[in-house]
Amino acid sequence: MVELVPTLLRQELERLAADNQRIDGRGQWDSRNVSLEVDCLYNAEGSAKVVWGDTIIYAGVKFEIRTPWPDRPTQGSLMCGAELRPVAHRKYEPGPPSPQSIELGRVVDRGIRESGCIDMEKLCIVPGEKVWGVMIDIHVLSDGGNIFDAAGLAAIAALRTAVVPAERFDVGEDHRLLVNGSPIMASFTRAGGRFVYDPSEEEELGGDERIHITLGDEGHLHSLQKGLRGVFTPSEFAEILAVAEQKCTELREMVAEKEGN
Amino acid sequence: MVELVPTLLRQELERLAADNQRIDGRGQWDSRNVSLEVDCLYNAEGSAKVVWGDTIIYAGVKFEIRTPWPDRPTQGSLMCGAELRPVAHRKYEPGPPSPQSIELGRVVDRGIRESGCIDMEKLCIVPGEKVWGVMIDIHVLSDGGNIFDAAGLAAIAALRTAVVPAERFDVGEDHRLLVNGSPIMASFTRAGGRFVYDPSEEEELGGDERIHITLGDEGHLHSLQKGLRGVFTPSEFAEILAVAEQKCTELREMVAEKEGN
Amino acid sequence: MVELVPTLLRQELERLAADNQRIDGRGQWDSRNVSLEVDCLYNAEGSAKVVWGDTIIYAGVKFEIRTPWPDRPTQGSLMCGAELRPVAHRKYEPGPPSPQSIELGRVVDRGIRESGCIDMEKLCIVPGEKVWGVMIDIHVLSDGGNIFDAAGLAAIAALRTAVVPAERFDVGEDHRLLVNGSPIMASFTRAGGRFVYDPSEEEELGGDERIHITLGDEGHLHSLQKGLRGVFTPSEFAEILAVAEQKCTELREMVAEKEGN
Amino acid sequence: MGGYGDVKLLRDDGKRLDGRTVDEMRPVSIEAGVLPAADGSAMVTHGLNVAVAAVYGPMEAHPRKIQRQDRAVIDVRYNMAPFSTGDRIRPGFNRRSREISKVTAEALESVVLVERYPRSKIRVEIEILAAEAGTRCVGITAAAVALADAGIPMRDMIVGVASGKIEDTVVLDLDKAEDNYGQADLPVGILPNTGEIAFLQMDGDLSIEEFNLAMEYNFKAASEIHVLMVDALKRRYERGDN
Amino acid sequence: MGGYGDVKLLRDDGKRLDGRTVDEMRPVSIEAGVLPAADGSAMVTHGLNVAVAAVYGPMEAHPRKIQRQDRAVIDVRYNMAPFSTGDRIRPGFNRRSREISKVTAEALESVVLVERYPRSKIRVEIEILAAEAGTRCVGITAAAVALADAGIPMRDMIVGVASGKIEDTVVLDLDKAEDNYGQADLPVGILPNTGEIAFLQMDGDLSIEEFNLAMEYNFKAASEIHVLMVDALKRRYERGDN
Amino acid sequence: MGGYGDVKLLRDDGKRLDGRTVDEMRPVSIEAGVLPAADGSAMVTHGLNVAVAAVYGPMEAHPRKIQRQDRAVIDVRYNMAPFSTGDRIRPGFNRRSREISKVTAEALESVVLVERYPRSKIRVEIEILAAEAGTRCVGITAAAVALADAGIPMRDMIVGVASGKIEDTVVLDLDKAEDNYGQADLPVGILPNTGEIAFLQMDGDLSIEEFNLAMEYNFKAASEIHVLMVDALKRRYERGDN
Repeated sequence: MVELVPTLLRQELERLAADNQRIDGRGQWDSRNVSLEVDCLYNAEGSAKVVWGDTIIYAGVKFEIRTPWPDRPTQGSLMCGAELRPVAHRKYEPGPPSPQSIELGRVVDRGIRESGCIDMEKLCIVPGEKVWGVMIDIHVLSDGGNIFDAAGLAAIAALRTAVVPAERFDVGEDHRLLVNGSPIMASFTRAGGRFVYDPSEEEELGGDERIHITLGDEGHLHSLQKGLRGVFTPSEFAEILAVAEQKCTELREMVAEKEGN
Repeated sequence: MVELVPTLLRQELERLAADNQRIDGRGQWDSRNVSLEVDCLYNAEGSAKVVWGDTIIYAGVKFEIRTPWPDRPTQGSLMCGAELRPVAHRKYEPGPPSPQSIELGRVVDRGIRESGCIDMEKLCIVPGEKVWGVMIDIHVLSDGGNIFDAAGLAAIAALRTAVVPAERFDVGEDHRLLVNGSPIMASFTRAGGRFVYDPSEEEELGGDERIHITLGDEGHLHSLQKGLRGVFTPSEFAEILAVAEQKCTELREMVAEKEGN
Repeated sequence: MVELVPTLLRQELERLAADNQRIDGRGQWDSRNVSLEVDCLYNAEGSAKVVWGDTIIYAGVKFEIRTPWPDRPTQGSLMCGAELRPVAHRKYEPGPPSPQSIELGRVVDRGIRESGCIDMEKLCIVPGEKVWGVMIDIHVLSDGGNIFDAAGLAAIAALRTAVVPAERFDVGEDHRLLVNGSPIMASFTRAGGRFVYDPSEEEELGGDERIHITLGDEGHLHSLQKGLRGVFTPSEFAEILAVAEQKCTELREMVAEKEGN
Repeated sequence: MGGYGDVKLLRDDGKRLDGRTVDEMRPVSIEAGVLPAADGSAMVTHGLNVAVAAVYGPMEAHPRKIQRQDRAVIDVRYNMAPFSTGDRIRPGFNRRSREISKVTAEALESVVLVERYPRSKIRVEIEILAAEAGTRCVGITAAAVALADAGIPMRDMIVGVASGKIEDTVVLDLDKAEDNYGQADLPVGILPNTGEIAFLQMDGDLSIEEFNLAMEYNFKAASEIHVLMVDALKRRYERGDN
Repeated sequence: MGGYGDVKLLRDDGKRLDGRTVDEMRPVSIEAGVLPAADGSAMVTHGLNVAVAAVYGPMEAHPRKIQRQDRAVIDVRYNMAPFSTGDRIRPGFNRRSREISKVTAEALESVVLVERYPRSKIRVEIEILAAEAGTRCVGITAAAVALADAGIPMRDMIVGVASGKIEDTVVLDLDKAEDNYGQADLPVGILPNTGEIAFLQMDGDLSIEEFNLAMEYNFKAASEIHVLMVDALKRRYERGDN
Repeated sequence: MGGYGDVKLLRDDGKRLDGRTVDEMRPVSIEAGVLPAADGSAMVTHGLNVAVAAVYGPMEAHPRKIQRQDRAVIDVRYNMAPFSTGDRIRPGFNRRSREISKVTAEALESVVLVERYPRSKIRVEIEILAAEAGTRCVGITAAAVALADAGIPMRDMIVGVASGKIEDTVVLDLDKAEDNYGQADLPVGILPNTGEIAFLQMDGDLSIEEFNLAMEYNFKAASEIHVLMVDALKRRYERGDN
């Protein structure tokens, strides 16, 4: 990718940071507007649309019936993938999955998987023969910054409102997918030398490393990821972790509201 | 593909069209010479070679035994593919199938499939267990223009002379493949502003859009495809459709002659 | 690959050849130092490390249980692959397997397979149901010239010291893989106009065609391969074949020593 | 076309299973300017189909070898989201989507004033989020609106519509069941002002009379959808930049 | 080599199953200039094998990094048509065809006067339409005739031939059954005038004496095929341009 | 993390199955300059893990579009050899190795003085020959030593270490069984002199207190491994060029 170093943007972000300001007027730990819509797509057994500032992401859940792995005969499976297709931004090119899209999918996947919110044993239909495979696909339509948090939010909301299509597969009655808890991601980018929450597109372009934190309902860490060039200190991490706890709680409530039960 | 716009060629085609002439002396709806040979390749269960002007195309039919799809336990399957390999012209490059070769294969496939000339039920060996898969491969050796019609002709001729190798697979005696009818394609390119039948390589290079029409024995439409840049009017289409009816009938007789029974 | 023709190197190799000398002081049929280590990697069921001059190559053997081919229900299978990954030299690029790496793997594979040293019938566990698949992977870590001979040596040494992991797969007790004989490869490159044994990196860079000869315990030919641009006469071949016989015998003894039984 | 004779698709009153008459479209709604990151965009809902199109450019065409000296190339990617169909689709192009991308690009090149932008490229991304038969046509309509939203000059709009045949009857705008069990499908791309055709495919079985009737339905539907396209763009201009 | 001991390949009269003697080739026929679109071409029928070769160039070598400052590169693609074998082959390169393409290119570079065309590329396309053992050799023969037909200067022709071993007997030119159940195969590319070797592969089991006899047969066969190659080119020149 | 509750990983004496205490590393040995063809290289054995790293460059970055005007790019390939694991791995990149390669490259770009080499590329090849849990960390350590061996200037070394949780107990440096049946894994890349962090991943379940203890163990281990890294480089310089 051609990426001219945005020197002027960097300088501007530093100037703003020195005044404790951000380029779009937000405070250091403020979020942009977030809206969440669920059950919005025909054919997906669970779906969610997140509009987060200028970022728009859909997530869709599909089910299949699989033969379980021989060493785990009573366990279903979960798969989460993401595509950063050229629709989402001028900078994305067609071709095989980029490292960026692989990282996005795997970080969201780990947050959900490691939180234990999907009990793989509950996905068993006939031990050793038939289990459910749950597949979440994240489709980024517009990248306006902080796609990780938006993708994580869309994924858990689509999962929590998904209906297992048992009737279509002749294995019982349709029922809500059982999801225990809502792992939520909070992401921080170093912009102007300090970390900010929910980076905008410009802060990502003129910033340095990112840290993605996924927290479960109890405030436990389930996934961490540091991306891009840059280093940080343990005390910086402690500070953003405290912010993440608050942000994740707020977003978890937003998901709960949409479930309508 | 580097494609210098052949401005001079375009002007020449326009000049000729104004005089109702073509670059190789043909009339607007005239075909080049076509020769058809069948049963010409060891190892193919059906084969045909078409020499159509400077275009040379082979088609070969192979059979395999497959498990039928669960929702169609008594149906076999048909697959038609085409390769525009670098052997066929200086302009073709190695690599994964180009959109051009995919289009060629799919348009020929649709013409055959949608005409219903292969009864999928007749390809059943043991319901739910074994059915025949019929695979037609189109191999373009020399692209001298109008490869679509030559490919379609080779494909149906190879199919109509194919022998199902039942003995080799231990499922009965070898027998002729049952083919009900001969769908035939007729293609038109806009050259010099008007449509001509059976475009030569130069007419394709200096021309605009193409229309591919596949007609069945009763004169019904089974496949249409418009390719390349350009628009046409309904009355232009009505005119070429009338020409197509006559051309397809002539070529259908050529196929019947080769079957020798 | 950008490959500036090393004109000066060519001239130097010709000058040296005229004096019957080599660039590193060896005689025409001399080998560089070769060391062989076996059973050196956790997780590989057989492994060998060859240091041959500046060339370093590992080979590892893995086993899997497969369903045999229907027409060979009592035969297991053997597969030998090689990767010339970018780790091994500045000149290797990432991407799908290059023709160079495919050739390396296939030439080593043919030498082993055609010598008959692995009896495929002995790899049968349950006829028609379960057979062993033996997979040898050659991993070139440093290409200092003559990777073919080093790869062939590592492969046969890894095979001859491999233990079939029957217990892990619940099909009996672990046991040494049965290997009848040690096919060994000897390679020659035309450098300075004449053939030399065991070409160094510089002799390969400034040389012409290569000939790879694999000989079995009885001195029979099991695999031949001529690579790169150049021609040779039957009498030249007779001369290097005589050298190959001696070199293969020496290396075969080195393998036998490492087996420790 | 599946063409199974044993599935009833027309009711005794001559209407279709969802109550439509033979020449009645599914409901269509169109919104322009829906994606902040794109230069132009549109979302079209047609029955239960949802298609989104984004336009980027004109921009420099690279690699060089795709450049045309005298005009812009239009680079179309038609893609079905993994969750857009009954069974999940594995991500990545397949033969069907490559063919649709090719002929859609050629149709759009027939209406965009590509001569205005020599050596450049216009990217058109069509994403099908939900599929209920007829997605290639819905994608063409969305692409046309997105091109207009991006301010790309065109000689006319292009409207994607389809007719087909079920139970030996020509009908407008096949839905999922009609597509699965019907006898023919005729998707076209119509220039609403000139009445010309820039996109044409067909499969199944149609006599020439049936073809003519199906085209008549298609022209009628194109006029109706064209009104909605113009309306969506008006609303977009009134809303202003995002 | 399969090397199954239980298949009889030699008759009691010492002849082979198809009646050939041990040092007898299958029938060969060669035609030059068979593909109108190519700069040079040839079709070789060898037993039931059918190989077609097309030559394009010399042309500019791109991408740049494949260029050689002092000579042309020869870009060979050996490909088996999907219908050329008993079981259909999936289109696309596989490891076997990549290896054959590599060593065939290197063999042809050994005879073509590549120094005459620095920085350029000569494309050689070898298509196997029907395979009955020995296709790599038939392809080399076809490529050599196609290069000559294209007017590419060569220091000598190159002829692809093979001998092998069946039932412990060295024989010339294995057919399908002999290849499947035989004990060794020795395909070579011979320069008929100089007697040099530009292509060499071998697999199976051969003592040095057997190897020498197999090579003797190969040289004999190369002379015979060379006559047919020259004859095909003569007929081509008499026929004139197509 | 597998997180199966029924596998016992701590003995009654509080030690781990292999006898280590909770904050004890597996044995580590490091050698620099092991690959003659590379500009810099290292082999690290960590428990039963074996990782080799090669460095090539700085060299011209091509294709052009990967160049950065103001600095070098670091191109990392983390690869597991087919025979490095229990079941053979098919050669070629997979999603896991692509992700690890990406974040490892970003971590190394954080310590290498990339500003010194604008428009250039430094290739770092990490090959895992034997895997026994924690390979990404072992690879980072090997890469850092190889970079130093290649004479590439760095603002600090970087050490790959990991802690985790088994049976609700935080432990340093999970081995294979602990990784398979444990509850959390926290691999980090630590700058031993500045105490900063350039690499961070984590999965499983950790309370914030557990996270802090795991990080404490990691910093302790990084100091120990750093001593071995410096020692390996000293021995390498004493040995001289190969």
